[in-house]
Amino acid sequence: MYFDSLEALLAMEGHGPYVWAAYGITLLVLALVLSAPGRRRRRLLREVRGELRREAAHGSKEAAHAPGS
Amino acid sequence: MSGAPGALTFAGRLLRRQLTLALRRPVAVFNPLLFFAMVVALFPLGLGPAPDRLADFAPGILWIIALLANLLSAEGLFRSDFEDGSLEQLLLSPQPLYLSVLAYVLAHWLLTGVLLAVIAPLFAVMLNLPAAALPVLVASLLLGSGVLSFVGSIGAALTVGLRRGGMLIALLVLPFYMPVLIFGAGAVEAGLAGLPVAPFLAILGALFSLAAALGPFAIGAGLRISVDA
Amino acid sequence: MSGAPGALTFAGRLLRRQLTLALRRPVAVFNPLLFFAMVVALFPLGLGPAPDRLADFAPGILWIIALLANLLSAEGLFRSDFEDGSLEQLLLSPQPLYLSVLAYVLAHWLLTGVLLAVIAPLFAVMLNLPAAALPVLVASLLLGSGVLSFVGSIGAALTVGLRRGGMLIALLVLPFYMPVLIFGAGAVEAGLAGLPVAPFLAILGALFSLAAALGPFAIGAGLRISVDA
Amino acid sequence: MRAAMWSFFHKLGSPPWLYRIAGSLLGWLLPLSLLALVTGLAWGLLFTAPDFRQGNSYRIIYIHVPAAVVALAGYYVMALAGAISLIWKMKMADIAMKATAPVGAALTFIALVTGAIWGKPTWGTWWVWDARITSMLILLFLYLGVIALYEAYDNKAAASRACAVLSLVGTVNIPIIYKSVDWWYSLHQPASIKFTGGSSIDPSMLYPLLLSIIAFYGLFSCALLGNMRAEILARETRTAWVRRLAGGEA
Amino acid sequence: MADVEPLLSASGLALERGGRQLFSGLSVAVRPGQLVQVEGANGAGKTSLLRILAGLSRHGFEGRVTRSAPLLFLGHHPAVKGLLTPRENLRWHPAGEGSHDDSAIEAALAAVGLYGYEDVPAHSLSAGQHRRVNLARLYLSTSPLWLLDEPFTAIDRDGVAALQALFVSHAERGGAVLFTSHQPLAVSYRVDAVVLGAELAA
Amino acid sequence: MADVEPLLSASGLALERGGRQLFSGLSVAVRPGQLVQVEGANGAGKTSLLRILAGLSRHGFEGRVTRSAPLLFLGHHPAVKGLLTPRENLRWHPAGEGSHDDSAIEAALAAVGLYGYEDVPAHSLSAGQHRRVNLARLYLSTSPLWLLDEPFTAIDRDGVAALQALFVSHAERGGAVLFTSHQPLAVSYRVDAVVLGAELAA
Ligand code: HEM
Ligand SMILES: Nc1ncnc2c1ncn2[C@@H]1O[C@H](COP(=O)(O)OP(=O)(O)OP(=O)(O)O)[C@@H](O)[C@H]1O
Ligand SMILES: Nc1ncnc2c1ncn2[C@@H]1O[C@H](COP(=O)(O)OP(=O)(O)OP(=O)(O)O)[C@@H](O)[C@H]1O
Ligand SMILES: [Mg+2]
Ligand SMILES: [Mg+2]
Repeated sequence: MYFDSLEALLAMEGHGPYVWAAYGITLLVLALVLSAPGRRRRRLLREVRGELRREAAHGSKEAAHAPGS
Repeated sequence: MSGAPGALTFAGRLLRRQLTLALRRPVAVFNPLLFFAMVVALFPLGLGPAPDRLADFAPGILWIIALLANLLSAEGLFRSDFEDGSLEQLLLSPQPLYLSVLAYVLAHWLLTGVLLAVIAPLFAVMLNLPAAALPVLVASLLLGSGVLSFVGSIGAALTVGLRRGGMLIALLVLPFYMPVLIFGAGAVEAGLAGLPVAPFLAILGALFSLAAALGPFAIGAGLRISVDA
Repeated sequence: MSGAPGALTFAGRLLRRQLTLALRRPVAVFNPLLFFAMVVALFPLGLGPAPDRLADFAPGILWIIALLANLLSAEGLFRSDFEDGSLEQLLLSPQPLYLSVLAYVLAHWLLTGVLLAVIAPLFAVMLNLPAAALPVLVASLLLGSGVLSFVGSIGAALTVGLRRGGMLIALLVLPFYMPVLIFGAGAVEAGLAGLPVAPFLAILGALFSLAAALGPFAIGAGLRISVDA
Repeated sequence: MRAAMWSFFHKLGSPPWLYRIAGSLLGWLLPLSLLALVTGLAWGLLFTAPDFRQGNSYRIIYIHVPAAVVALAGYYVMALAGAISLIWKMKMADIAMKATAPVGAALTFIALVTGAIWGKPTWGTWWVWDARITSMLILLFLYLGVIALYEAYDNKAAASRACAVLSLVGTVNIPIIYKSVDWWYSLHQPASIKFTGGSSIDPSMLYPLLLSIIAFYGLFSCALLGNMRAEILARETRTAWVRRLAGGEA
Repeated sequence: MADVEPLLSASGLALERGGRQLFSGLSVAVRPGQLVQVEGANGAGKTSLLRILAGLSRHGFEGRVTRSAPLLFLGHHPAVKGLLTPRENLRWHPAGEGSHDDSAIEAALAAVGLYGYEDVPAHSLSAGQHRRVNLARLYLSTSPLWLLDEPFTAIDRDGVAALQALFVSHAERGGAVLFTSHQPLAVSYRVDAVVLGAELAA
Repeated sequence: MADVEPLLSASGLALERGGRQLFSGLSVAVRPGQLVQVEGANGAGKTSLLRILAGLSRHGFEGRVTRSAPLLFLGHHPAVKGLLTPRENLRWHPAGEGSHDDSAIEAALAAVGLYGYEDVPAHSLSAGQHRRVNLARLYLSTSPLWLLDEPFTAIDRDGVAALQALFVSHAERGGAVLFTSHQPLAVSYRVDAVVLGAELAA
């Protein structure tokens, strides 16, 4: 460990705000990029499930006739 | 059957229509911003990257880009409406043309001038413009681009019926854009030099009021001429 | 019934068609020039009129304007043909698409690049560029604008089917314009500084050959995609 | 042997298979990459000595440089996928291309933002038009151009073909852009600023940096696989296997 | 019927275009309850006449036009934006005429056979569906006077029949329709004709 | 006739658009001497089918299309430039098909009733005249196979009759015409029909 204390680590001799901001933004963007596909996948599956439920409820006749968006 | 909408309601609907047409896709909001960013990047590539030189030119560069962006988008303001018959419908409408035209211009201003003014500070920093000049830059762009939108719309209205109007609007309109450019870039330079900027902004404000009061009449007349040609 | 024309004859006819369409209105020829002139006039207004400063930046400024003029006119290269069905006809034609596309690009180059190159010296003088640099300016604009026309046409082909193409083509194409800007403005600067300009022109020439060899394929592919979208 | 290879290619064209394989790949690649990232960053942040010239701000290097390196590689991945999809009409290549663009753009963005933050304490300015930085900015434009083009098309099959053409044009152009920007900068480089001195990096800094680069490659691949999985689902919502999947994964 | 005040009347109309006299001394009066078909070969001047009557052309012709009622005009161009959905096209229609109610718009779209297409972008509609969006304005209209330039273009047989029935019911409610078409109306209602270009043929 | 080699044949065509199955399992064969009318309500998929058969749509549908003869295609859009004259429009037509001879062009323009309009800019023509410029290409064509999307749009009665006569004479010379139209042909020649959307109605 290079730093003696937590304060020293946070301050980094005055460069702390820059370093931590850079790391913060990076981790945030990485988290967004990594989580986006999962979120999209779950949303898609939810939509398909909803469609399945609708079809089960109404039968598939209407679905065939309704033009999609 | 409920009757026709009131004049203000109708103008509001036209505004929504114009904004929706422009922003139908989410990426459409970012495209103008990216366009500005790229054109900003052209200047260091063409003029050289020296920071002090760029900072010197930043007010002029940003203002010239704003002006070009305005000009280019003004050109198409009425074109598709002319071609698909929407413009005839607007002119036949029982609603007051002044307000309708105002809605068109307002949409144009929001989508070019205001947007550019809001993100201009980012590009200003990339061109090394000192932070002290940023508020003046934003204020002058906001006011000035309003004037540009009105003037540009007059040009668009007069040229929309011409099959090869393309750059003709530039000829009509650029002479009128020049005062705005001079006062706009002048305001920022004054801000940079620590001189008072209020007179510049006051002049821009006066131009803006004048354009808003008289512009729509000229635009309306131009549209009538174009549709009847 | 005499049969269909030969491939070269046909490409020649397309070229005449494009040129005639552009020149049908006399003002259309002068418009890009006037646009160029007016934008040149904007720079002293925006940047301040000190002659030595302007001369320093003249190569960059002229090249940036040429680039923007090219971009703007490229946008509409295939648009009206797409909208009125001419493009489908072109794609269904038994004639080789490579040559047809070449005719379009050539027409565009003649009407923007070549024209601008020819009159650029006038504006260069207005910006106090020393006379010694004028031949390089013209040569670099001639070659470079050819590359721009090819690259711009690729962007136009890919976006012509999009209802809101407006700024998108700029996003696609400007990054590819940048090397041309760098070498073009660089050539003129080298000329100003008395350095050899042949390497720059050679690079621009190489880019031009590359663009002419590969560009039409990309343009053709883009057009097929746009018509089939 | 040939039969095995053929069946591999055949499977590569099968969406449910790819969906499953990508899922199980992710299952071990993601933890490993995250571990590498945490180790590399912690090492760099906590255990290395500061640079003698820049002090502690140099610690940004452990995210700045990996992001830049991977972002650049990403463009070639995208263009390669585009070429494959255009020439061999392989659906999966098409999906890979579409999946790469946002990840590459995000990494480019990270490189630029961390660089800007680094520049303030180091050079006293957020931004300079240095060759590397300018090229990276152009790379961001290239990525965003592909994304914007894709989004602008309604017909997503056509969108993929258009993006493939664009990224191919881009591959021809990227070397030209880089050379030209390098040359431009060396022509104009102001005498007062010198950034590109071949900084010889101390091994104590190099190891965490290498680890971090590996981690970024890993995370890039994870995001890519994840995006591909989502895209496969989006394109196959009407098929039986997706419906079964949706029913099962309640 | 001639004693009812006309919604639109024009007299002494004369127009020359491209060196050809399209019509001269033409008088038109449209009264409530009337269906008027403007006929004539291609290039006879039908569209030119309609634009004069609508007030879109104000110069370059002779004669007087008097209009005493609000007007709905549908020209050759459908004024439908491809980027907007049919619903938005009607809600934000620049003519600012007629009802802009959402439920009324839905009913009008259903009446022109676009049920289920309310919210797809209009550019993904077929040619006929595209024109039907425009025709839906007839169901929303509050104007007694309709001027329609080739309303049946690109419309299929059922659509044409429905439209003709709408004309009749509009006329029966005291409205009036002046329209151009190359095909005769198949309705059991009196249709007056204005024939252009007859002098030329004679 | 079924033993003659078809100029165009397609089998197993299936197309889905906007979530609707427009057609499936559709087979079409066009042989020399045939007139084929594609029928169907607005939005049934006629235009989509024609674009697939012409080769303009190459993706997004199922089935195979084989064409063994040069083709002339006229779509919804007339491909006529307003800034050019009718003569120039034909001489420099981007399809590069058929005769581009000046005397042949004059004859073709006369045949579609545009005698005297050869040298006025096309934007000053009426809607029907504008479309007639495009139809003049039929008189210049050297292709045996014609695919025409609503060729009668905006054309007056005499014009439609002349066009139908042209179809018959083209078929009699060994050509073939596949066209869409909402109105039945009034000719004494066998017209085959391809009806779209029937399955849906059933
Ligand atoms: C806003 C933009 C950027 C700024 C302000 C910035 C700033 C910096 C600074 C201050 C350093 C330390 C230099 C030194 O050691 O003296 C650095 C290093 C580095 N930067 Fe950036 N950077 C930016 C963008 C980029 C980009 C886009 C790339 C990638 C192409 C990049 C690649 C590197 C590399 C590889 C190093 C470390 C190796 C070296 O020092 O040569 N930077 N950057
Ligand atoms: N770009 C598109 N995206 C989605 N759906 C489309 C697109 N183009 C057409 N469609 C849909 O395909 C269907 C068929 O359209 P098509 O133009 O082939 O019909 P058509 O039979 O020619 O009709 P019309 O008689 O009105 O010309 C329509 O329901 C339409 O909504
Ligand atoms: N802008 C113009 N300049 C010169 N002449 C014109 C112009 N517009 C139309 N014309 C001429 O006026 C005549 C009438 O045109 P108009 O559009 O009124 O005919 P129309 O009866 O509507 O024909 P169609 O049935 O083809 O629609 C045509 O001969 C046309 O050439
Ligand atoms: Mg007409
Ligand atoms: Mg159709």
